[in-house]
Amino acid sequence: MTFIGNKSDLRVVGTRPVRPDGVDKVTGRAVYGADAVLAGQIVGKVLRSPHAHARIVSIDTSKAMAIKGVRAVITAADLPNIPSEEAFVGEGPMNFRDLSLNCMARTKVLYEGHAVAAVAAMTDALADQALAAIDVKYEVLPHVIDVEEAMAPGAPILHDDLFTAGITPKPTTASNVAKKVRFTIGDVEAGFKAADVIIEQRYTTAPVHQAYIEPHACVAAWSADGQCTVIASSQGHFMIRSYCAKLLGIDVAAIRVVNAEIGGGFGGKTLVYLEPLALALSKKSGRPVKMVMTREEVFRATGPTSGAVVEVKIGATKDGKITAAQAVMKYQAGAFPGSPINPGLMCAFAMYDLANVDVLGYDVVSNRPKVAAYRAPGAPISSWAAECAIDDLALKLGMDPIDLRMKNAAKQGSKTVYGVTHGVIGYEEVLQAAKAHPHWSAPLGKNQGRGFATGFWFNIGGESTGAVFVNEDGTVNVVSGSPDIGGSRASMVMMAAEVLGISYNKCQAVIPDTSSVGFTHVTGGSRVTYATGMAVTQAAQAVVEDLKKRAAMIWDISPEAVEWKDGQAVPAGANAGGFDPLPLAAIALKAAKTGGPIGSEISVNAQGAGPGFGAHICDIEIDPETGHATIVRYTAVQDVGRAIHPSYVEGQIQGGAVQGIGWALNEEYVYNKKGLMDNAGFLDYRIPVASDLPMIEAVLVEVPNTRHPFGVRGVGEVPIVPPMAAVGNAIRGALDLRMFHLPMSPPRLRAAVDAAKMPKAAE
Amino acid sequence: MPSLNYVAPTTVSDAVKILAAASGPTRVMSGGTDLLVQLRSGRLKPELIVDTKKIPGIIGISGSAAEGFTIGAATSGALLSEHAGLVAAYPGVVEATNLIGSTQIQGRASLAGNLCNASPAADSVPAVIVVGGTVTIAGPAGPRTAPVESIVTGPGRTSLAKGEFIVSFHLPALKAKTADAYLRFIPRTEMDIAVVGCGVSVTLDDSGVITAAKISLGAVAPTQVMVDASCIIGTKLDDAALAKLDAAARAVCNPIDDKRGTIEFRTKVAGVLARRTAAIAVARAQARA
Amino acid sequence: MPKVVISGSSCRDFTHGETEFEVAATTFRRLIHELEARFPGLGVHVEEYMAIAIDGVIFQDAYAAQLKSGSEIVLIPKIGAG
Amino acid sequence: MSKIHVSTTVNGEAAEFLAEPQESLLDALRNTLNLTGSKEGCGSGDCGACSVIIDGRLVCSCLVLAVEAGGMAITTIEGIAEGEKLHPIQQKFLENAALQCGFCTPGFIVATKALLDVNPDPTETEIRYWLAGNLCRCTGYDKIVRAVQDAAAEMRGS
Repeated sequence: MTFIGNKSDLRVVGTRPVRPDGVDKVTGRAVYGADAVLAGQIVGKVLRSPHAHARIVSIDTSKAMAIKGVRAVITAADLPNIPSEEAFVGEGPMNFRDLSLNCMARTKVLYEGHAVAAVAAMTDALADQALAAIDVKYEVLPHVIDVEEAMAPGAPILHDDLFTAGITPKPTTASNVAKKVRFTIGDVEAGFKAADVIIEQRYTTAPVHQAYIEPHACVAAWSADGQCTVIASSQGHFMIRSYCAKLLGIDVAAIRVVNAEIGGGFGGKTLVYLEPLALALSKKSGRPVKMVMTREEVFRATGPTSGAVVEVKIGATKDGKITAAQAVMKYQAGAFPGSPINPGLMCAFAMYDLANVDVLGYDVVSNRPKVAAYRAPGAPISSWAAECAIDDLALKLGMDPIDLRMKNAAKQGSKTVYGVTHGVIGYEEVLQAAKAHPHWSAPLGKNQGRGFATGFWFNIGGESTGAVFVNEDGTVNVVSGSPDIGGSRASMVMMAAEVLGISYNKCQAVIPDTSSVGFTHVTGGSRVTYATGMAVTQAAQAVVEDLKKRAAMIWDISPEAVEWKDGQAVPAGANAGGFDPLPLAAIALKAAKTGGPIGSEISVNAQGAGPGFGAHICDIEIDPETGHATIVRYTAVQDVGRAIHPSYVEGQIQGGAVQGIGWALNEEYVYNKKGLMDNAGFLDYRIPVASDLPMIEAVLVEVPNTRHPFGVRGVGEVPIVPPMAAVGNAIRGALDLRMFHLPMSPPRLRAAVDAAKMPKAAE
Repeated sequence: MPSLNYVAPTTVSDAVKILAAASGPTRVMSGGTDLLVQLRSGRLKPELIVDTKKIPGIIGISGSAAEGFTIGAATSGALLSEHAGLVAAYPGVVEATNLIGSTQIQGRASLAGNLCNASPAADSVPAVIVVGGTVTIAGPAGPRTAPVESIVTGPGRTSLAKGEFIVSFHLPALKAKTADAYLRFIPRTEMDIAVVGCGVSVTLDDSGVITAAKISLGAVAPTQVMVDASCIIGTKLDDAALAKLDAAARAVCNPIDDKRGTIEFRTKVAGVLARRTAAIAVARAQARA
Repeated sequence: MPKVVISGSSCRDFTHGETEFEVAATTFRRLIHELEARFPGLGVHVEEYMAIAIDGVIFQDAYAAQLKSGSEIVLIPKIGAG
Repeated sequence: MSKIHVSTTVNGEAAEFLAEPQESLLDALRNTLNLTGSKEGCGSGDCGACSVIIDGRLVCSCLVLAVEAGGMAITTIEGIAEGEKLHPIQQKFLENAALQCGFCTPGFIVATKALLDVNPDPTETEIRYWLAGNLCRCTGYDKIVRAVQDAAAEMRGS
């Protein structure tokens, strides 16, 4: 049963109702991680490394333990020593030993802010005293921050048991290069030979943080009988349960995780940092322990995404047919392996129908915090380079940048570098919509430029559980296991209401704890509306079938003779009998008599999520004397498959675009010579503020994904892929110069302007 | 660790007594927007905070363009921007003060706090210096007045003696054909610390020729620095004068490389801002009787 | 028989460069056994770390997938999430 | 030193509490008075999630000492709605989908209230600069600005 067909047949999907959790969130009642309380909770805090790289010689916690009111002090010695075990978890490859060592250092600290001990005390002040009283002796080691310096011979080695994977024969000397990986189709050398024009460039990016406004927070209790409760803000309460069980050696069933409301994640809350420590502190202290990070801790100790070096080479014939594309990418992984190098390689040219592509990548560790997923992990970095190069190719060919992309556009049947053949995709439709948009042909002012760039993301499906329960008064509870990070409660209810044929207001959304609903993977990968939505839709469909059976029973006719229309059972045609329609509420009232409670819980492992494509148009104005950049107009076009709640789809696109604008212009980790972060706060880690921006126009293109009952494609990640190149291309338009390093901050812009010998007024 | 004590005296003399008697590290609080951040970060571990806001008169603005203005030390930026007379007479001072942080910060941050925090990047300081602002200081030895530029002696350091604190600021009576302006450069449009700040005050004769000028730069040296304004005096700020001013501004820069800007960038932008700020001040002065 | 296509180096290391070959398999399990038998280690590697795309549709977990004769089966790294 | 007794007014109700000298008003609101609607995103006045109105002034409660609050009239997000009746600003934030994660929302709503109290008909630029001290990472601000414009229009009765 699918609902893709005619949009006008849909009553609820495509409308813009108020989200079910809205009132709590505008009145301050919503409970986020730091707001949660467990009776008798005390305060937990973490002692962090002041060094970028050091050997832990000794940790003396006796003075801290001696302070009255300090209830527990833990170090890695209090946690299980987890063996190296590779596994693929939702947000990427994961080694549980690394995850454990990232939560608490054992023999070495690998970055400033790396946890070395944790305390639990009666008050905040006592916890601070306890941290100050812990005596850690370090042997400071040489550190390395830059990705290419980390790859160079003689670089300080972070892990003496790390040997580069993907090289044969297997290396025998340890390296900071965790992995070498390559994807190839066709013959790039032949392709470049056939090219009339070749662009060859080198781009670099700085690490950027997800910068969710809510710092990580949790409260955890370990009971004497071994049962554990955790209330935490995260992108997946089942993720927290799995990781805590793994890192602490507890039965999964013994941990119940309650999902607090989450104050933003963007991929950064798909890992544990505090939760295992809070549980360990609770076990030792016998009290529930509350832990809340400071903003500074969030920057120094939680995952940014990779900084990188991307070298790109593209060849084309005079008429604009791209004959070959090649790239070498070096991605920082932070202190432990696991940068998003694979998707970086796979996405760079996925928008194009190319015969010859060769992409080579390196996953490189250095003395920075372990990277975490960040919105379309890996793709924005490689696409920034590729889409800038494509723009310069268009310039060199004298072609319109949209026409060049259209000429080489990926379409159904196009083969990607990673071997997959695209199915039904909307890239051409997105390009057409962008070209047709008035923004593309609007006039520009002085010192202004216009940039265009596109982006791709796979989107994923995965494991989700959804349930629909009909109450005796005909109202409905719509249950799912996906933490609501941006309005998913609304889309779940809308899909259920659409299937049941009842009003949105008759349904309530519920997201229960990990013991009360089936496993559901993290809210990430643009998967919730697709995969969890599929589970909820199927549950609602199962309920409809049951309702028809109940009606048949009431009417004493065969179920086949009953149809479900507009929220009520009706006889299927005249010979079924002349019964008055039975509304859902009437059937619900008779549930006990007709077989008991009416409800269905469905778990799926959704496959075949439809890939998404976006195209952004950016107008920028530059003050050539100061290098200050102002975004004057911005339009983001995206194929969303089918928008369930268009407002929240637009919101994803607008928010993603603005994160990309911040990445392009000002956001970066600034390190000093000691390898310490100099800008660990919102004052100097500069995310965009309201006055930096114009309205962001989101244009929704709908090419339904045939594998989803409503045609949904994921929308959350695509919009952060194009902005950096769109901004860079706009700057090239405004100043007639190409910026090769992110962020394109005022000092870099002014320096580039001077280097390009632009006239400097009045000088 | 030593615990913190908080007092909010209601007279100047009580405040002086408390400050003079204090044994451990002590902090005078007005708006508190810098102080609380330093407390929280642990960069500052005072044993005593003396909150001056309960002292009558320490918040408020009196006077006029004709007789000059007296501004209570703890008066917030928001109050300055709401005082029509002050805005009309000293737009540069008000602009500078209103650049200190967000709307929320504006509701608290004060001139005295911005000055005594002694940051090289303090926005209000160059603006007040160029209009000849002075401060009245209370202390064990009785009140004294001092020019604003004499207060900051280095990053985080002031010339205030033990027991002393600033009670009020004074902006002189406004001279004819005189006007001020302040510009700063930040990477975003709001919420940043000045990468470079520039205050300018100029006086013109009836023909529009500059007869007097003061130019001060922030964030380009350990303290605010004065630019040699002689290059624009006697001119109508023509292109040649602007070019000389640009060079003069760059000449006094002694900045550092940090997360907010490079030496090269700060120096170049100092020249740019000096030109732009001077042009605004001259235009304002021309518009005045 | 379905055709297996390899583009990434992580699998090519097992196949010694071979990038396309046919396998007699109608289910994912059989595919894993076939790969393991032909290129020791590849089956396990695919089961643990790889997704497969069947005629363009990506399956992160493909036990339930049907492999039709003539299907194109592409071995790709599993895709993470933001 | 021992705690200091503070007696103040929060959302129109008399409130008394004891506070450590170094304790911020935000900590007192959240931990002592259990008003957790005001959020801590940074603790340094850079994010605005802790915005409250004190004696008619918008401030960051993380930059106010709890012991300063004596005799002040404080409005927090919990005091914006009238009982069960949402304030037009809250209603427009909902209708415009001006929140995603919702963590910054209380601060934005309190800041918007303070804006519209002094400027009933702000331009888009005035709105954006007034709200520059309130960080939102989810929305890109677009729908927030529209919600403020709608609320202003509704409150003007136009």
